[in-house]
Amino acid sequence: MLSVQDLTVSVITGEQPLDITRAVSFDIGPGEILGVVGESGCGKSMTSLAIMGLLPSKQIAVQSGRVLLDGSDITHLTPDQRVDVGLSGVSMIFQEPMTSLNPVMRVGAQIMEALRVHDRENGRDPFARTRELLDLVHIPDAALQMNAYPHELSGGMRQRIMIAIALACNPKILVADEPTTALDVTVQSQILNLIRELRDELSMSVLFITHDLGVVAQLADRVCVMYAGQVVETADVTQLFENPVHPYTHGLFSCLPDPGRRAEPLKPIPGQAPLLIDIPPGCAFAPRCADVTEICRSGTLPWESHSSGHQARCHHPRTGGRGNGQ
Amino acid sequence: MANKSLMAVRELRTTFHVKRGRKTYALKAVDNVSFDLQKGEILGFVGETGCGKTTVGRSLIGLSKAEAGDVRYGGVNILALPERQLREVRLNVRMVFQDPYASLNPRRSIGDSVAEAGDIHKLFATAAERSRQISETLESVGLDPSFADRFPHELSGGQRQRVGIARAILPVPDIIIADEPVSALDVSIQAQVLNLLLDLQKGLGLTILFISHDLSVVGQISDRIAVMYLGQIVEIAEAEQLYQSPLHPYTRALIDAVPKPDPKIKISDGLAIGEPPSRLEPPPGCSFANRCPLVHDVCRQRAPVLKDLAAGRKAACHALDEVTK
Amino acid sequence: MDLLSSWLVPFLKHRLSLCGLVVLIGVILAALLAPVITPYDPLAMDPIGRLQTPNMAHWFGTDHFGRDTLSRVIYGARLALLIGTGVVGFAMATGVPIGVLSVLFPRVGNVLMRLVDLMMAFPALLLALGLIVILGQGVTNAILAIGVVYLTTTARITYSVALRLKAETFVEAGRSMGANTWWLATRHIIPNLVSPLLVQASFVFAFAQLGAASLDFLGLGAPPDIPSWGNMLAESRRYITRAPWLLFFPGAMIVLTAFSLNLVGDALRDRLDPRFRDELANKGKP
Amino acid sequence: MLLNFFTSYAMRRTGAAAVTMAAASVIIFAFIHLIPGDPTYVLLGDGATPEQAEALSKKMGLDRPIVVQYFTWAVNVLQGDLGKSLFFQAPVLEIIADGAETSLLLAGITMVWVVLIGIPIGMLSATRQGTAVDQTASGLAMLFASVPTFWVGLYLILIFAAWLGWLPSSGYPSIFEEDGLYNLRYLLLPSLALAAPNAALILRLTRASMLDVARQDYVRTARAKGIRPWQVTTRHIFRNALLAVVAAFGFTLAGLISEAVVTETVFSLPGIGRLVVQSILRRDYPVIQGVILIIVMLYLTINLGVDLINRYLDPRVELE
Repeated sequence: MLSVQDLTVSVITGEQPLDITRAVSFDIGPGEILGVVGESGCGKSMTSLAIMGLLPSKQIAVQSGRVLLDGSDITHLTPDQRVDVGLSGVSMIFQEPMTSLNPVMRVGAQIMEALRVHDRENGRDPFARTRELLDLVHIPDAALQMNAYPHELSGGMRQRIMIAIALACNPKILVADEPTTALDVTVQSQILNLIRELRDELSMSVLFITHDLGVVAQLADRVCVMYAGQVVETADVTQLFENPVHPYTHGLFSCLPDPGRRAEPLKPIPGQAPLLIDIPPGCAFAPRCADVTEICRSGTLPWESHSSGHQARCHHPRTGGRGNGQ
Repeated sequence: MANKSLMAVRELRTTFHVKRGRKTYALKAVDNVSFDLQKGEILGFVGETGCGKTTVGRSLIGLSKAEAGDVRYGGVNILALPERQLREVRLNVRMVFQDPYASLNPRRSIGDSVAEAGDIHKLFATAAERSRQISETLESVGLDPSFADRFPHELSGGQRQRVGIARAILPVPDIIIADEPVSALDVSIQAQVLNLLLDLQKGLGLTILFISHDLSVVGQISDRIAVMYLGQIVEIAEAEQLYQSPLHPYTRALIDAVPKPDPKIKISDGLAIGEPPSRLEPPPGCSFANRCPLVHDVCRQRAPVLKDLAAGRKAACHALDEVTK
Repeated sequence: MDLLSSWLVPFLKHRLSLCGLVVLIGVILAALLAPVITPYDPLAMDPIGRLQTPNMAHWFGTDHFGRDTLSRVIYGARLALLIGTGVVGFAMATGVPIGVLSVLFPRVGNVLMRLVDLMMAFPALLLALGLIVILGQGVTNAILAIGVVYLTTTARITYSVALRLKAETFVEAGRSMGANTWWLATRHIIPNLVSPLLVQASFVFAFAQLGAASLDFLGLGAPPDIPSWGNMLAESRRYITRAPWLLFFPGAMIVLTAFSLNLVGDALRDRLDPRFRDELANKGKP
Repeated sequence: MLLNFFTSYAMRRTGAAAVTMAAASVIIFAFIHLIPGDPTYVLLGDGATPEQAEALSKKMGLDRPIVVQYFTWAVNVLQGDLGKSLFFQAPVLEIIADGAETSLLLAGITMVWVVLIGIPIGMLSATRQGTAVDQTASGLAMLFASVPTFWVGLYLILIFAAWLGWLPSSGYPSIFEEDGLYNLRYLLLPSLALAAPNAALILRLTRASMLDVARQDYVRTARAKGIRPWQVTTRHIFRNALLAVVAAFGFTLAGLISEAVVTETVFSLPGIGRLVVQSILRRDYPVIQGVILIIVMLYLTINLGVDLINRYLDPRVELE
């Protein structure tokens, strides 16, 4: 469906381009939810914007690699160019539903704007279609809410509107960049369930980006773990949660507060993620890793399979499940 | 529970006056909140956006002006103290803020920021004494003493929050009010800071009021937890108890809504439907009634009061009998 | 943090603003060294050599009294700097305390800021003209009249920036540790006001030039015997068809100075905290 | 509901403007008393006879408390009696009315230039950020913001009137005179001179606020929808950016009034601006007082209008 191949996004600065992501690759199958998890600055958001063709400025560009949608290369096309060549089909929702909606435009009009681009051929009445979409995302009183301005709605409702806008673009793939991070936990669960429900009903794929392992566990079918611009581990969701092999993934799990096991102290990963300008050679995680040896500090890393569909970028993969945190 | 109460809060109410167009609304950010803070404990306050948890913390030391209530600390009601004496109290009850960047003055060195409380209250006899204490404090939060000469923009988020904590423990206070101290941090850094807080609490015998929207974090660190909803405490209990057998339907909804890092446990959203009601014109009765799966007629008419249940356990709900069954 | 180098960075990055800085330094030097570098006495008349076009002896030509335009332009820089410094000094010395006090003591502040708003109901030049009528003409009074105009904008900007600072978490943090108002003002608010006010000062300086030139031109500013750029323009006005160059040089000096100050102000503003940038963009110009 | 909010806002805002006007009138009233000398002679001129002084003194109630004097004056003003000009020996209001046509037309035409030049070039500059077009436009804008209007005016006169002889250099007969609307050519050069710094200001403002809006998340959302870049610019960026520009029109207006005083002098236009300068030189204090009063009133009214328009365009309800 969607295939990201060796995608490298860089900031072009004075002397040398700085790589925000380094050869990121993954595939999303039809109807699949792929979770991308990582901490701030790991490049997960830039990857999603690159997929959308929405990189924020001229200084940030795809250096190498490609994004394929159903086999067609869409890497260097902006969304409107994709419409022109008939390759649209990727929609996106963002972290801040408040700032992502135009404050001086009624929400109905913002949905219809997308319909006019993507739903012309169907000959459907955009008005009726907008109401349908609002029903689809469970907004009560759809007819009334169409005329609301964004500031008149709650955070959860705004994110539903954002989803409706995304759906108006007839997506094959929905890219969701931390869509529930700004929401309260009770509202978050509603939005997560809505996304899963829409995936089932509309059989679209979802690329879900988050920093929260809990959210990934709830929603994703498969997971990519990113660190310092690279995918360090990818696996089926149960596989990853039961049998993580990369020391960073292990570290993430041992950082999670768990009220059920209060007695055990957290085992944080020491140190902090490297800045873009001083990513070490070899394994970027080496300076924080407990298993580090000389081999990790230079050269290329192996991208090894551990079971079907489970790969990790590490010289010293840990086996034996989550408890084996050393 | 045999611990003695270090700070006793009774019927605290803090109201903000919000103007919308012509109308002025009285927003009860904190309404009739009572609890005891026991010496040496970590009391967690948890709730969603706008539930008043932050305002509780701020009202305790007068950063938000409480409208009514009694905060007994050191034998006096802090709320009634004149400004000058309140400032003395603030030396012993200190805050750690959510945004470690915004809470540090960009034009002051880390050392100056860490020593600020001491400087304000003129506690350093000599400059040498001052820099020695700065160094010691920085070390105790896991930072190199050389950080004293740096400026906030040179530090990472985790380091800044360590500075935020260092500033709250020089000189060592009785109580720390930590307002979402780890919300702005990445998971791996968050764990470091939580461990640091626990170490300091044990090492220095601190009492901490830990405010957070994140139930997992609060559950990990707190001895007791108070759950707030729209300005009121709906349940207060020991951490294990609260998790194993939540009494209030809201507590249950909150616990169930947290995504578990286990793909085998899926969350359902039948427990707290919809969103909170308007804070400016709250409905009569229980404020959770419109979202509650156990709602009765009485809930829409009369607000439940916080009832003492088992030892140290309180909840405010009309349907408690059903829950405990 | 090296304060000086951090202020120099925007200039080194942007060539145009560096030019602005160089021009300003040039104007300041010309003003200081005027008696040394001027080829003629700016007041010396030469009835025979009237209205000369620029030539080797008189680079900028001579005016209708035969006075050397170059010398007069150089001496004009003195008055320009005097007025600029005076206006900035007055506006800062009055506006900043008003703004800061209004933030620290909201009750007094409400009244003070209402008064400032009231002053702003008078368009700038009209306010200055009214004050000139009351005070009478003269250099000092011109400085006062223009200074009052920028007192209001400076107080407004100081107020809004200080108001934001007061709401900053670091001020709150100071308060939470028992700091009193004096501490918050001197350690937190005022040090953070320095950069935005420096930007404001460069804009005020630029607008003071233009304001003073307007007053001079209308014959309500510096006395006519003083060689100011505005006066030179006013006097040469009648000769515009016969000697258009007479108007060119003093006018160009006003433009050059104001332009350079604006460039410098812009460069300084670009390195400011974005939160304060908008403040200055909207309220810096009356 | 929105309309209710708006009406209530409009009422409060109008009330506030009225209060400001009342307070400003106190200052303007005090103006006469602040001028050194006996107010009677300030108003009548030094050549006044004791009888005239006596009569005026009685009319103004100079022997009564200052508060009473203010209200007497205010009531007169409200009835349209702004006093009498010393120089023309005619009611101040009539003299101001004579200059109104020139000044209002000048301001109006200038505003047209400002909008026509400032906003489109500002937009262009923002959409071509960093290009040669943008740098030229921004550079010129800053240059023109630093140019004294009278200097521009003088050179415009030199080039278009003296050398080329295309346009008149000074004066302005009314459009109600012979030639009718053709007389507007007299206002062409003055309005261009006056527009230069103000258009520069609006250009810079439009550019800055377009760039600011272009960074907003909702613009990214709009792009993600796949609508055309020019539609993103017109529908999303421009509309929001315009709110900030409209809000700044009040400031522009204040600058425009100030510079009009100078421009009218340069082009010898029979407007209110030149009237105020001449009255100062003639020490015709009643006229100065009257002009200041009228201009402040006009300024506050227009500012109020701009505020209300802006508020009407922006559906977000202000949360105080």
